[in-house]
Amino acid sequence: MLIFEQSKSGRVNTAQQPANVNSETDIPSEFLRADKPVLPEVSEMQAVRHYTKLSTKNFSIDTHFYPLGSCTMKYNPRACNTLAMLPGFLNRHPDSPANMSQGFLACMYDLQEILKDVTGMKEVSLSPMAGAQGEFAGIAMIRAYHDASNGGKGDPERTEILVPDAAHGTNPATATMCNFKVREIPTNSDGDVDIEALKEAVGPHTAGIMLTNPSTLGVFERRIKEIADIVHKAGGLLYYDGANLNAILGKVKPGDMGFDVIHMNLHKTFSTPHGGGGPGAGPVGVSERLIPYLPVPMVTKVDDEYHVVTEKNNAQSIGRLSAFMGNSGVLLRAYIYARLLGCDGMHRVAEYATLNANYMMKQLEKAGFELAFPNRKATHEFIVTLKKQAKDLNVNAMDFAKRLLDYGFHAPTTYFPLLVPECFLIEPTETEAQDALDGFIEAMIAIQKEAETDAEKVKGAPYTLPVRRLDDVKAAKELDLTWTAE
Amino acid sequence: MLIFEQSKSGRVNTAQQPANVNSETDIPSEFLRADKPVLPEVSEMQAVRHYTKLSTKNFSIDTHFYPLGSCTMKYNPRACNTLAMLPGFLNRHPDSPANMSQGFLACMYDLQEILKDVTGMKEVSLSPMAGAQGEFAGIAMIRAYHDASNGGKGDPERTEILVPDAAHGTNPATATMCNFKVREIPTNSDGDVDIEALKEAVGPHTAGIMLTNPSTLGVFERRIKEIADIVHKAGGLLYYDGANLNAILGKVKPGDMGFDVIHMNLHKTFSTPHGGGGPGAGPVGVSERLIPYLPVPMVTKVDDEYHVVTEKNNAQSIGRLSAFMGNSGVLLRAYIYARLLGCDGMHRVAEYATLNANYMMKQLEKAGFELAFPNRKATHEFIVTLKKQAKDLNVNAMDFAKRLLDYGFHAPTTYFPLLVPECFLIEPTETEAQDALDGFIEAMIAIQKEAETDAEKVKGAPYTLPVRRLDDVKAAKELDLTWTAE
Amino acid sequence: MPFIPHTEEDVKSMLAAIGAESIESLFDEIPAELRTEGLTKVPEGVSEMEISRIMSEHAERDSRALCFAGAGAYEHHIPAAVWEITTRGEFYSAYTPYQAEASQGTLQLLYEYQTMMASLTGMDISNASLYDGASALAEAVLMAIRANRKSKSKRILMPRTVHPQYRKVAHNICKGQGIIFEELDFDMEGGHIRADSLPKDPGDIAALVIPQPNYFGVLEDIDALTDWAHEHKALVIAIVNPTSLALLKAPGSWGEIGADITCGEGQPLGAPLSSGGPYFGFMACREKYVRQMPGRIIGRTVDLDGKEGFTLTLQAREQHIRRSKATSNICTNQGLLVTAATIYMAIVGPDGLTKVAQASHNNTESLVKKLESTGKTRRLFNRPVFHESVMLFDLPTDELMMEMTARKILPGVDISDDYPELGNVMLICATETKTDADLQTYADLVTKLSKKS
Amino acid sequence: MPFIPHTEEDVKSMLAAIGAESIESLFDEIPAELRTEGLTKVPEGVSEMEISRIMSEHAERDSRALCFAGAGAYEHHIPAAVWEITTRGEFYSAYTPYQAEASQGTLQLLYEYQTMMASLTGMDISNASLYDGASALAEAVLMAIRANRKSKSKRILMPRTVHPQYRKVAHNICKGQGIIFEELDFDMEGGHIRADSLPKDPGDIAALVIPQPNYFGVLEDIDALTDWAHEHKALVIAIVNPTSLALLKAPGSWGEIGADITCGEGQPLGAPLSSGGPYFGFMACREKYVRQMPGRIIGRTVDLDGKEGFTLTLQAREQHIRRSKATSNICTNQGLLVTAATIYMAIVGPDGLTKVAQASHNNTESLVKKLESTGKTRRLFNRPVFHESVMLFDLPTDELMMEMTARKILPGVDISDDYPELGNVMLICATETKTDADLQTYADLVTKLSKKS
Ligand SMILES: Cc1ncc(COP(=O)(O)O)c(C=O)c1O
Ligand SMILES: Cc1ncc(COP(=O)(O)O)c(C=O)c1O
Repeated sequence: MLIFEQSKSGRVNTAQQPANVNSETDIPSEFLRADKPVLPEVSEMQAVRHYTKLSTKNFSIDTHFYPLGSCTMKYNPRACNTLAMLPGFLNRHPDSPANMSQGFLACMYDLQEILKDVTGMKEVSLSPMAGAQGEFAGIAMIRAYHDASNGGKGDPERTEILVPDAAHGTNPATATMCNFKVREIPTNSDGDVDIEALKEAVGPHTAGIMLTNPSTLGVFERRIKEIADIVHKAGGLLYYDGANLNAILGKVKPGDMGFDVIHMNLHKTFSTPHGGGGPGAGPVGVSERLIPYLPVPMVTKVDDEYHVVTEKNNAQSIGRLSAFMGNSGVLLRAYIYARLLGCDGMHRVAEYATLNANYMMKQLEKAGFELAFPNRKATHEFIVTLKKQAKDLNVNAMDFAKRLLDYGFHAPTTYFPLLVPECFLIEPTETEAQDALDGFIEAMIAIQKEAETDAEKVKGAPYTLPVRRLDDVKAAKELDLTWTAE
Repeated sequence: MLIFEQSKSGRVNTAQQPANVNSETDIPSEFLRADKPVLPEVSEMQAVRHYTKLSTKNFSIDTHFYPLGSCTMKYNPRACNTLAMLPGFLNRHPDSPANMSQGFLACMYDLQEILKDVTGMKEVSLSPMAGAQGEFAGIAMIRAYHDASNGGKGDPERTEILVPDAAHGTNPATATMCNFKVREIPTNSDGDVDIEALKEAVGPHTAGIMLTNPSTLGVFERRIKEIADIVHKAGGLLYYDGANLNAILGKVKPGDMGFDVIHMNLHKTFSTPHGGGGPGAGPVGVSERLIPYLPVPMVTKVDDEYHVVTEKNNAQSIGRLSAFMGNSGVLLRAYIYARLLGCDGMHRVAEYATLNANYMMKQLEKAGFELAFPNRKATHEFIVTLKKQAKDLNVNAMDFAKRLLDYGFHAPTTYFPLLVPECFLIEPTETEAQDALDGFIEAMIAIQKEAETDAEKVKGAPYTLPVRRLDDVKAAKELDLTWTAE
Repeated sequence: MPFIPHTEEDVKSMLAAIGAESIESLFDEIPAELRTEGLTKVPEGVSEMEISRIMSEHAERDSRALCFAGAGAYEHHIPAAVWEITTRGEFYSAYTPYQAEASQGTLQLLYEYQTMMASLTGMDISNASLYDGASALAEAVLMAIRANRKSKSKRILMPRTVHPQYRKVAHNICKGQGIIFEELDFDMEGGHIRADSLPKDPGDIAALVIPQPNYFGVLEDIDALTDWAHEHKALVIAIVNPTSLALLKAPGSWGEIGADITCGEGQPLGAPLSSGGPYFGFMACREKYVRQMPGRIIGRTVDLDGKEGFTLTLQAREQHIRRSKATSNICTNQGLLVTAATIYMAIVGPDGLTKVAQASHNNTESLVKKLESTGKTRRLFNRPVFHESVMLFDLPTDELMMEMTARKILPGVDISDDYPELGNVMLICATETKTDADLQTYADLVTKLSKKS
Repeated sequence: MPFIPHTEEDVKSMLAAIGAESIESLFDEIPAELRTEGLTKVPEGVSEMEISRIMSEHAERDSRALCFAGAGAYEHHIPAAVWEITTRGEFYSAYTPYQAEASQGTLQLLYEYQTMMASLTGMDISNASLYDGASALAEAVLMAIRANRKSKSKRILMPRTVHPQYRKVAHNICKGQGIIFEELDFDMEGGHIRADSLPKDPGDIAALVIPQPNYFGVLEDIDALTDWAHEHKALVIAIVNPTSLALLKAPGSWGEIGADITCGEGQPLGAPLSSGGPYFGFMACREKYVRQMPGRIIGRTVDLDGKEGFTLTLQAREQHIRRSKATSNICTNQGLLVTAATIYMAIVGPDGLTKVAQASHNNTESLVKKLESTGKTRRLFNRPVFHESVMLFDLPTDELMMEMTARKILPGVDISDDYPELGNVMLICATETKTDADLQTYADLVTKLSKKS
């Protein structure tokens, strides 16, 4: 039942209204609203009950194993939330002058330093509000760099961004937002970038390349140095999509691989919550040559005092991308997480994420599932392809995914990357215990058996959730995007 | 699955351990433990997941209508929790001197004043930790009063406490703990105390009487003044069990009815949470003559400064009943609740609780259910008896109760009070909307139909909960009270 | 090992299953020369106990000031229930609801949110959030360009009464695509855009942005501006404060036919100030533009048994499907803040929100009067305001700021940098959280300070 | 109307259904002369916004001191997850699990708690909580009297090393039933009960209470005392600190056959200091005494389909069944605190709890040394301690208290009132929450203060 269906005109929560409000307004009537907006009129308890119950209709990390490839669904330590929500942090107005902000700014500064170390980049700006905005900042910096080349005359030929076909959709979409043309680079059968194709693609029109390494295929791009050389020689820059940073924390740094700019998804690698779709944070780090273009604001430290750097201080900056300092509260959570892990803990992230992924990969292979890249080690994630099941049994990846829900497991990422048919991109993360991995593997085996003996059962899944399989076609055709009273 | 079954030896949560602990202890080995205690060795995430999931197996006010008679399951405002858990309150050590405690003590003092007003008593002590401990304090004061009578020689004859047969079990149990004999007084067919029987029972052995008014039969004891006179004349005192205070807030005060001592269940009337079984708070209020005996500590105010009153200051006090000041955090919540309601809001509690109860009573009667006291108004609760259903259809109150769970309603109180056969004691409280009441009534009607057409279905309920009906007999016979590894 | 559940035994058995000798060997595909020595600037790990103390100390250092600053971030009372429910693990730690059947909680909530926002703005539909108000404006501009089939231009008219940071963000995000922002100057008396100052023949423009209230808190002539834009085939992008909409005319009702796209900052609906984020941008529009809308949209549908359910819909606009041709690159948005906003609106209700808006207006008016009666400052603009006002002070605003903050009062936002022509001006705001005594404290301090100087 | 959902229309329709004219008329069975004029001292209602400010100000007034006080209430780090889960509505706002099928969350948790406590104490079984440590001791005494079939006496031997407030509470609760407490004095050097000081022929006694650690932090000769009691047919009631049990011998292993009943204060397991409550009392015992145990007990059983489930059991001991013959009058207990304790123990685990115990011990020892090196105070007793120690100061303890608290340090608990024979003594405690710097701060201040005087 929708909250509106519990609403009753005239019901008010007195405790939640300012008292003694003179409601005879002096605002001229031409500016005023005539109708009452359709907000629910329910008691506080009704609202609490409604949204408490709604919450229990979700899967989440706090309730389920959630091996969603490329999304890094790992444990979000509760302390990060509790501490980021201390009244002192919540009550700080973003325009508070520095003398009222040293506590907050100190955290931001320290976080910048930590991210520099982790990525091997020279400078970091925290402000982008998610991965995609980090990408935007990165590509905008690449544009600014080329625009400033030739002694300021610019390089108008550089109109292309190269993107491997396995790339996340945000990569090409970002290139477009920055008015670049997107050229796709194919992947070879081992999951690596097709170097020959790359060589053919680069040239004076190449502004840069966007790479994820390890790629979203779950393998480490071994010839990364060669790729960097090819692109750099052609005058292009290298963009690192840091969505998979979890796989390499403390093992290899994007800066050392030759990247010029990187975004990080703190809501993945630094375990800030996904919140059912956000907020995230997508700080960017850059090599020496891109420092002048970093988005503002940033934080500097002068004589033990912290200051905010703005457009005023950095004339070449691509500017600000949010009204204030991005998703500050998310940054606080990431900072707390980083301090809890510390240097040692951070090394272990990649190690155990990789251990878990390789273990699952091997066990699934032993159980008869087909791997997309059987000759490769898994990074923190790996791909199973269910194309045989789709063909022979008419049970596809979506069917497996929905049936997994019945077994109490969130489905892996399905149908991404697009180039592997009927794929499951599986990322267990380091915070899952072996039991959970084994449970998932057993469920896969059980579903495989069901698919062989009773395919309809799998195709009809899920059965045990609040709803059965939903009609997406109807949703898109007969748009019903808001409720209206009958 | 039990948390122990997820445990694995050697698993530790480093983030939750003090760092660098020198574990070579200097405590002599004769004092030391040899074995490792059976505590779970699970990751923080496993614990979070386990207990988050367990929580969803409960009914609660935040998720369900919970018309549990005599328990006053009403909305527990979230602000009361949030504010009582401000770090300043949580971090205060109970032995902090008054100069570090003025904020906390101010709240306690104000709460005492509010409770005095609400009950019409002369003085209040907050310290009892639940209703039953409030009862203990009250009866102990009655004992102390008699002991101090006759110029200090005492009145050893007064060995009896009178208790109506409808009383809550804590009443007789408390009298026993204070070494009184319990004499039961019968109830007449209208739910009132049988005055003739009372007259016969009182005498020089009467120390006092414990009454709930409105009684747990859901009716107001109309001849309360007469009862008070009878008992007082016999030299006994009157104890008011305040469990039902919700019914009369601002309408009538126990002090005005002639009571000498009262306990309040703040976890009922003042909406502090029940917490799956506590904590509660059971402050006691007294008339003039019992003031010297109140339990300590209490709070006084002298020249705008707050002080704690202890045994030192009150030599005749029955003393302390807890190590510190009782359930302080519960008292804070009750204080916040009282301030939110304020004077007006408090009047409305009884009004709307009564309105809801009478509405449900009438609608159920119209639907054919039998009321225990059809000639009476309901107070904040009322009783339906299902004895006909039990006899004619072999479907008893327990069956109805379990089936209600399937319909998404917590069952009313069943089989209490003991004197009404197959009873449902129904208390909707003032915070439920008419929709919820109607939903419950419809469920009752539906179950009645089921009972008539398919009794086995009702007797087999519940079907939709985490478990079906549990075997209580086996639980008591084959005691399994702790888990042990196989 | 913080947050890693593996025992030594686990590691051994897992490596054996893999057939690997060591965890290290799992990394052997990484070229050796790239392998790092390790992290050098990340400090050693601390326990939760230690970080709790560190963060508490940081938080206390910046502790609560009496806040009269607004300028895009407003201190409102947030019912305790809002964040207690929002941070329940099931909302807090869920991913984007791609598996609809396992995400009905989030999806239904978002559908309810869309309904509330559509109604508040008077638009047909709403998306499920963008990053913040500033980037929402940028997205609205890009969307208007796509949506306005009648215009071929990339010209956007942008009043200077729009939040300066929003204008910068819009510029920074849109400039790659060659969007041209033409600024409209404001009237120095009213602090608003005069409809009669608009060009008679503006040429081909894609859209006009109309802020209500504007950055100065001032109410714009929305009807006249809207109609002017539509006459010239430009779309109208409304940028509004959602709290104000409980009181003020919804963009859907501006002028003859209403605004086309509405966007803004959602922070006033249940998000704490929190140093500027996370907040959320909202966007709503006419139904006919839905396929140009960026961001996620939830639709109601049915399941195999015909039962009502909710799912992400119109995904073909989004980057994960449409890739380089998507309406935006946005992926992760601000879901949790929308969760809070939805619960906030449900608890406060329509009457509550109206009271919050009215009380904020009244308090600001009352503060202005108290400040004016000190004789040391005056209201700069003569038009009606919502809950902010530009005050011109006798004394330099940086001095005022220094003295006031030393007394734990944030007196407003100094906007003289962004509008040097206005002089010693401060943008002040008093929401419903302020008592009469708070307002008096501010005024008294102004009297005291100006005496001193 | 705060928290009341009725609209005027609802009221009308409900009254019509009842057939009543007004809400007031529903109260007409209350004799008119008893009806009150209304409430006069309850202040007017305030909004949540207003009370939030009031309470925040109160809380800040008493704000965080560096706490070296223990004496029955200990500052330990509590993982954030503990209370975030404990205050989930489903735990927080549920009633006692009388409807077992609708309460499996609480019931399973309590069963797990019973298991943990039984193991920690080395006893066979545990109940599901009593009010607090002090009242748990009182209940243990009453239980021992019932349980000791070999003794007809109501005499209890009660060492003076038991917490003074606990002794008072035990007396206040038990005296109605004629229980006689005979005090045992302690050794002035060791601060403990000397086994060789116990009477050779004590007569018929029901039980001996043994605290470990005792109120002074000192470790008692538990084995000798236990065996002595059993030789004289007395039961042994152990009263222990649960944190210490990760390190110290469980009461079940004291002496030849172990203690009979164990009780204590559960606060150290996840309950914040919170001005002394809510905490929870725990109680565990030998299986043979289970029917004498007060409080709720949860058992594991099966449902109609044979599936495992949990339910309240042995209710025939309780007041709601047995009424005047119940083992206690307790009804509402401290469920929510037990919820927190269970989650606390699960997160901290056995090794974690051992480290907390050891770190607390080490810190206290280290503080004692630092304080002694000021030359202004010394450790009074020469026996090993757990995590508290009695310090004898040169200067008067009330002066020390005043000066220290003015500097936001709570230096300990002044126990000279309860033990006047000891002189200027303070009971101090430094748990794992204290850093070396904290300890030094305390010591430096002592040096400074004593110089001054
Ligand atoms: C590989 C990759 N790149 C980029 C992104 C975009 O990041 P965000 O969702 O934070 O905008 C994602 C997120 O899913 C991703 O997986
Ligand atoms: C009528 C009555 N009296 C006394 C009590 C005992 O109160 P408590 O459970 O707080 O000890 C109750 C509680 O259920 C009750 O309903």
